[in-house]
Amino acid sequence: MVDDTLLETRHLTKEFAGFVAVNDVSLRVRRGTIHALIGPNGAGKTTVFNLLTRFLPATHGQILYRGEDITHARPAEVARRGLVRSFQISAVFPNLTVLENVRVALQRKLGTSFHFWQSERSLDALDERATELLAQVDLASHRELLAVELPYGRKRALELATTLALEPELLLLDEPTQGMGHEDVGRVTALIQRVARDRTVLMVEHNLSVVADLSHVITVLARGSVLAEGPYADISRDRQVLEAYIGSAEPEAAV
Amino acid sequence: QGKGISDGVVKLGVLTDMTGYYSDLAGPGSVLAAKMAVEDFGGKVDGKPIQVVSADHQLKADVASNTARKWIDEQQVDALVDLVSSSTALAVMPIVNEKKRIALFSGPGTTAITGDKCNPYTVHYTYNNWALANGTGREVVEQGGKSWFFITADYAFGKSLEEDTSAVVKAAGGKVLGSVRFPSPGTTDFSSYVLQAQSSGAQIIGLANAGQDTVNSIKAATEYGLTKSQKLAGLLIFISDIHSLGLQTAQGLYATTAFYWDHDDASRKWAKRFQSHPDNKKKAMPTMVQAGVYSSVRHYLEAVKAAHTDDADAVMAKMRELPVNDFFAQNGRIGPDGLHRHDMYLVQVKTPKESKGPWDYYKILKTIPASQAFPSVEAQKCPIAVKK
Amino acid sequence: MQALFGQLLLGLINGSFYALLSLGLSIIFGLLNVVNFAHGALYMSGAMVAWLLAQYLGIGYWPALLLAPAVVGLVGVVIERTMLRRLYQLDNLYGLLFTFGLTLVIEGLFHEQYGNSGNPYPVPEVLQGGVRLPFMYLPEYRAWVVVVAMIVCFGSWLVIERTKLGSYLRAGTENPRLVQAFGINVPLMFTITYGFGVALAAFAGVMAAPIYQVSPGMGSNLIMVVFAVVVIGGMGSILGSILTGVGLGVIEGLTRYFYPPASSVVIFVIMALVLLVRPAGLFGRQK
Amino acid sequence: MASPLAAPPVELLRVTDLHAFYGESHILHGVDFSVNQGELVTLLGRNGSGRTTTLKAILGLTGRRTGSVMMNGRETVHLPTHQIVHLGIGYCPEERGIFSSLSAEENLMLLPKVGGGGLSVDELYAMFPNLRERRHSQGTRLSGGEQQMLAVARILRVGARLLLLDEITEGLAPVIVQALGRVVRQLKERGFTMVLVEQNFRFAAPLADRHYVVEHGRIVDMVTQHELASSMEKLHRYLGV
Amino acid sequence: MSEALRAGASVGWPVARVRGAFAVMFVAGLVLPFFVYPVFVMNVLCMALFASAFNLLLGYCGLLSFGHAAFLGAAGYLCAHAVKDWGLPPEVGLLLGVLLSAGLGLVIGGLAIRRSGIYFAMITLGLAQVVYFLAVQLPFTGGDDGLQGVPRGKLLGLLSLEGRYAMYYFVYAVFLAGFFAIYRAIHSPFGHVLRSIRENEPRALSLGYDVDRYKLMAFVLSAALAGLAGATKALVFQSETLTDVHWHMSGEVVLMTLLGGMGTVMGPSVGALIVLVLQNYLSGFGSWVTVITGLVFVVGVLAFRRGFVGEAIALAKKFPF
Ligand SMILES: Nc1ncnc2c1ncn2[C@@H]1O[C@H](COP(=O)(O)OP(=O)(O)OP(=O)(O)O)[C@@H](O)[C@H]1O
Ligand SMILES: Nc1ncnc2c1ncn2[C@@H]1O[C@H](COP(=O)(O)OP(=O)(O)OP(=O)(O)O)[C@@H](O)[C@H]1O
Ligand SMILES: [Mg+2]
Ligand SMILES: [Mg+2]
Repeated sequence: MVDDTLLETRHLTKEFAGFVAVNDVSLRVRRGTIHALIGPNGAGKTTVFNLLTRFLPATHGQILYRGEDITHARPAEVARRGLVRSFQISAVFPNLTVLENVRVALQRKLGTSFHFWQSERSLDALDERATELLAQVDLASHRELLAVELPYGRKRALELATTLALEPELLLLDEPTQGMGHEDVGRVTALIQRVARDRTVLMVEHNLSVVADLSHVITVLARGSVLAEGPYADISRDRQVLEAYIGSAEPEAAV
Repeated sequence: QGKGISDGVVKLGVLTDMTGYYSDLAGPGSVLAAKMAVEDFGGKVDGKPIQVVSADHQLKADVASNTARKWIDEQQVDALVDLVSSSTALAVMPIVNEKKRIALFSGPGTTAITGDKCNPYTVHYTYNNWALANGTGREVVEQGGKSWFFITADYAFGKSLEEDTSAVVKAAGGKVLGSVRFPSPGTTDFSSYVLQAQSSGAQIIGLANAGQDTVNSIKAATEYGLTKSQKLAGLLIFISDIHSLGLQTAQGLYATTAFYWDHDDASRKWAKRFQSHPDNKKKAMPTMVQAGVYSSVRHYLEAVKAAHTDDADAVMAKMRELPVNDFFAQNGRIGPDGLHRHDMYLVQVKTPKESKGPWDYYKILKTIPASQAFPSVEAQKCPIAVKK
Repeated sequence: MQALFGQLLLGLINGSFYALLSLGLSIIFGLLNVVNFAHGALYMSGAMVAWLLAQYLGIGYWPALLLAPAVVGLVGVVIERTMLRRLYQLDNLYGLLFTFGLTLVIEGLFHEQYGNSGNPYPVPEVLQGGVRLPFMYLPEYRAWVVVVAMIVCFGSWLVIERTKLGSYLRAGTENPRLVQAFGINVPLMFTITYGFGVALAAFAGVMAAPIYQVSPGMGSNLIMVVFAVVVIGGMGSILGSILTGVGLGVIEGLTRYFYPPASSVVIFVIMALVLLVRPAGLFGRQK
Repeated sequence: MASPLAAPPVELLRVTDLHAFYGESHILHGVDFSVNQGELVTLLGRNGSGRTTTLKAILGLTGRRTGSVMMNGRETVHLPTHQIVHLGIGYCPEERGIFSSLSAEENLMLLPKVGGGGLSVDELYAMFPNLRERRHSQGTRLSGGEQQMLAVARILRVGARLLLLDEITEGLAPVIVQALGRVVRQLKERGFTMVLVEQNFRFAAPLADRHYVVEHGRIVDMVTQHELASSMEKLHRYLGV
Repeated sequence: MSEALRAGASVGWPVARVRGAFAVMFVAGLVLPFFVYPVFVMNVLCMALFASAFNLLLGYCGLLSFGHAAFLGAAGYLCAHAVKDWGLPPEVGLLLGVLLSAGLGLVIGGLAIRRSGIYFAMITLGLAQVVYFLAVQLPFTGGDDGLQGVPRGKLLGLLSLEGRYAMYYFVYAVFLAGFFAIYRAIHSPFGHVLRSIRENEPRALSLGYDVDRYKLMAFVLSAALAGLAGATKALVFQSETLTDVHWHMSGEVVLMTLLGGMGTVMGPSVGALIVLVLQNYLSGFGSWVTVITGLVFVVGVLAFRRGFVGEAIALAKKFPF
């Protein structure tokens, strides 16, 4: 069968004013897997995300997506190719309603986004799909609320729904469960599992139990470079990883 | 319009700068002057009441033309008064021409008003750039100020003032070494231009600017010791400028003016009334513009009275026919080009010692007879005047 | 060539004056995030107050140099306490609009009272006369302006940058509630800052009184230029606006010499260019 | 309590019938709880239950608030925020509140002292090595976790006696979380009093003397350290696990 | 722009009522010239269009342009010049004006769009000052005197616009066209993208929207419509002067928009009305005009920040009727 690598980075490196945040990272994300990127704080995970989505230019190195070189593509273009991210700190459109938030994402596929002469009623067609997506994260009941008024955890859920609206082929999730209460964590974990069936996911997560439950492959970053890679079972026993990241304690099972 | 006073009232619209640079030399003072003229005239002409309205044109041509239109269309204003600053004056001229109303200009200076842009309904009453140029320019050259350099405000008024003066200077056998044009409004610091004037080595520095610009340039000139080696000739100086400069700074300055309150009994009498009038908050003496407004309104009303109508053509005819004789002008005449030709005065600013008190600012060096003070009708390139 | 030196020196003089003016604006701009459009009007007030002191109380230049800023500064404090402080948390658009309205009120009132043709204000005796340099005649008063401007500028810069005050203010503008939650009396701090910035404007006004026409309109021409200075220098960077002020003064001076008509626009061209190349201005820190 | 042998506990913070609003919306409906000298209590609850708001209300950071907040015997609801804090309170906000216009170190040094016995800068850098490494970089350029560390470190410096900590383990790597656990324990030994808002119950459980459960802007239950084992059931229900 | 935007985002009236309101205003516009001095009303219409165009940028993209006078004036000058000196018919004059400001918009916008907030404002200001400078220096603009005595000519060579009512209804038509163009743009798929960009730019980017392109598009639209207003104004007053290119005008449009309520459809027009009425009916009072106008802004900012319409909407939300 053909090489099933969806995303590949070669010697990816990012320096900030002499400080090397990401150092010669070569990743391979295989189609249909959930790939977790973990590592101590400041290891360079978010920066890697920023490089992949072209929010930051790489100092050197190469990014291949579906075998095509996207190292110099524009951010919006990367997104349109189906490589979509969520943010570490929740990113919603605060003064749009929950529904509108999702609709903005759906709207792009209509291809009418530059049509300033067309009526907005042409967008109502999207409401159904939008509500569906909201239902997936239990926000359907809040669809008329302004996004600002949601508590933190809910905002993250909304962001996830918006991201899914793009039906991305590769989903980049930066700490999807951060700041969520347990019930939300459970729900989001389940959700990710569900959407991952027909997608590939690359995620950063500090909540080990979530990582344990979800991920097929784990790459551990430390000080910008890859420390270890493999399935959870191995990683959680790797001595280096233990001291650099997991620490003495066992992985935390959800309370 | 038929004969008689249209719509039973004679309405005068004083359109002037109420808030800008010229609001002290015209502005509320011009309104007051117009009102005084009406009062003195008895408030009625041909048994019909006389009204005065006023507005601020903010020195903006468009505001001026809008207000003029509105007044004429909406309130049947019969005559527009003052219009300080050339651009606002030029802006209303097409309107009065189209709508057959009368414009009595006192504030503006550009010779175009009675020159190539002239029309049959406009009276240019108090002064024009040619008169200033001629008065100050020629006199100074004759006193030996042969080489000139100009500090010019870079807009219509300034440029035309510079051109006219250069012509006079050359005609009188002087020469112009150059000039520098500064953006106006928008220039506060003139030291750079003063320095250029200094290094030009000219004997006379002509200030082809007005109001705040004049004041600031004179301040800078004295400060940088220009006045030690060279002489300043203010081409458009109002008594209000002297007041704000103070004699210490202004002394020795030459100027040409159409009116000085301390000229004779008549002028003193009127000026004192003006100064002590309750509406004159700042208790300032009248400037030549304000005096001109009074006189022009007065003359207009006389003409209406004589013509028994406010019909523009008839009134203009009368205004041309009747001579002006009051504290402002002796035997002044309005020509076919609309220019009011009357005597002008060449004055010099007194030294602090010479001055006996507030507002005692000018020495009258000489009276320039009307015939010399203003350009002849022929010299003006006014089409309608030549036809006649 | 001779003349060129002269123009350079003049540029420097005006520049230092711009620096003094933009200093206050920059402090308010950068630290309170308020686009203080009223700065020009307050500068004018400084000059007018000085003139009033002389006119009605016979108080001369030297006392006025302290009194006028004190008076105007006090007015500033009142404005801040009663009105301005409600706008900190909003987009600085509102601050701009508010202070613009304030400008109209202040200028209008002075105009109503004292007219527009301005008033004389003599150069203090000790500073009359001047020195003859090889290429030009330098009035002592202008020299004095340069010296004082420089002292005041760098003085305030040291106070703000070298003490913790600077970081308090910067943090305070980002998130006042939180800074207050760390035990700092933010409101008081802001009041003082605004008062100080305003006093600086008035101070510049007194400095200007003897050389420019003292009239209600005297500030409105300057304000835009001073804005440009602050923006080019980098909002909030006090050193930035000081240096930029001087630099632009010189550039403007040269323009006046080579192509006067452009002297009123050159600064804005530079501003546009600088912002295109360096988004946060020459010395501004990027957010 | 901190130790069963200790003399009768001295009350440091008492909150009674505290109501708080954000503009129109009424968020806290009469919160009552108290914290003793040297004690560590947590506020547990679901998202949006009002724990953050409670902390904010104590400091007067919400909109209008009514009720009573006694800080060691002194009524504070009428005081302006900065004065309340000088009674010896340190606050670590949920959203971290790192200042982008200051460097990491400036952020760290920003806060004025509000009491004696704070940790020294060296101690803090020893505790959070990343911070020393990144100290000159702009505050908000730090990684999410680094910002979190900075937010905690900065209030340990000022020598506050009461620490209000909102979601301090948020987005931190397990190692750091454990380190933080040790720090909190140390602080307790040094006699600091702490109110901890935590999602990470596993982190909070072993540290806390008492747990308050917040629901819809009210305290609905309280569980002490030694009741913990017995009342897991109940807690899970509250937290919807 | 937090505060302001909330006002902007909350134009949540039922369509029917919005329609009703518009209908009433439409009729009002038809009969107004019989009660109020037409030239004044025309001026209001032009400025209302100008402000609405500006609001498209400020209210819906969160971009504060401080150089919009450049578009108003440039179009005005070209239109006036074309009609007066080239003898072109008015509609062509308008068209040329619009094209010019659209082009200018492309240039200025293209440069400025990469910055945001006060920096964006300052770049636009700077470039607009250059346009002003050109207006002063270029030979055909008549410098300080401006262009006077511009003929209104015959529309499409048929209908003479010299009569006061003919001109009025022409201007009214232009205004309606421009206004509804803006209204539609705001309530179009494009408008929705703009709002999301204004709300959270990086997020919009990550959703695959080329943020800068959308902003630039909005900028050009706004510039072109501002140009339409300017060209029309020139025909109305039969003159064009520096006033229209001066930064005061750029400031004035900000004031109008905020006074009326930024991010609301009607706000800018209402703001324009308020400001012009103030200027018009106070113009007898000398310096007091300045003071009063100033006070209006001060009070407006302190007490009615959402602007006239914004506050009205807020009220309507509170006490639905
Ligand atoms: N724009 C920047 N300028 C300078 N340094 C930066 C910048 N962005 C990130 N860094 C540094 O690069 C390192 C990696 O940052 P990054 O945000 O990728 O960490 P991370 O792995 O996401 O950590 P966390 O799990 O805490 O989010 C950090 O030390 C951070 O300080
Ligand atoms: N600025 C605000 N304006 C209006 N409502 C708010 C604001 N901040 C919070 N709320 C509302 O107050 C309620 C309590 O919020 P709070 O942040 O205290 O919850 P929490 O218990 O801290 O949960 P978490 O922090 O885990 O989301 C929530 O319903 C939230 O929607
Ligand atoms: Mg991260
Ligand atoms: Mg919280």
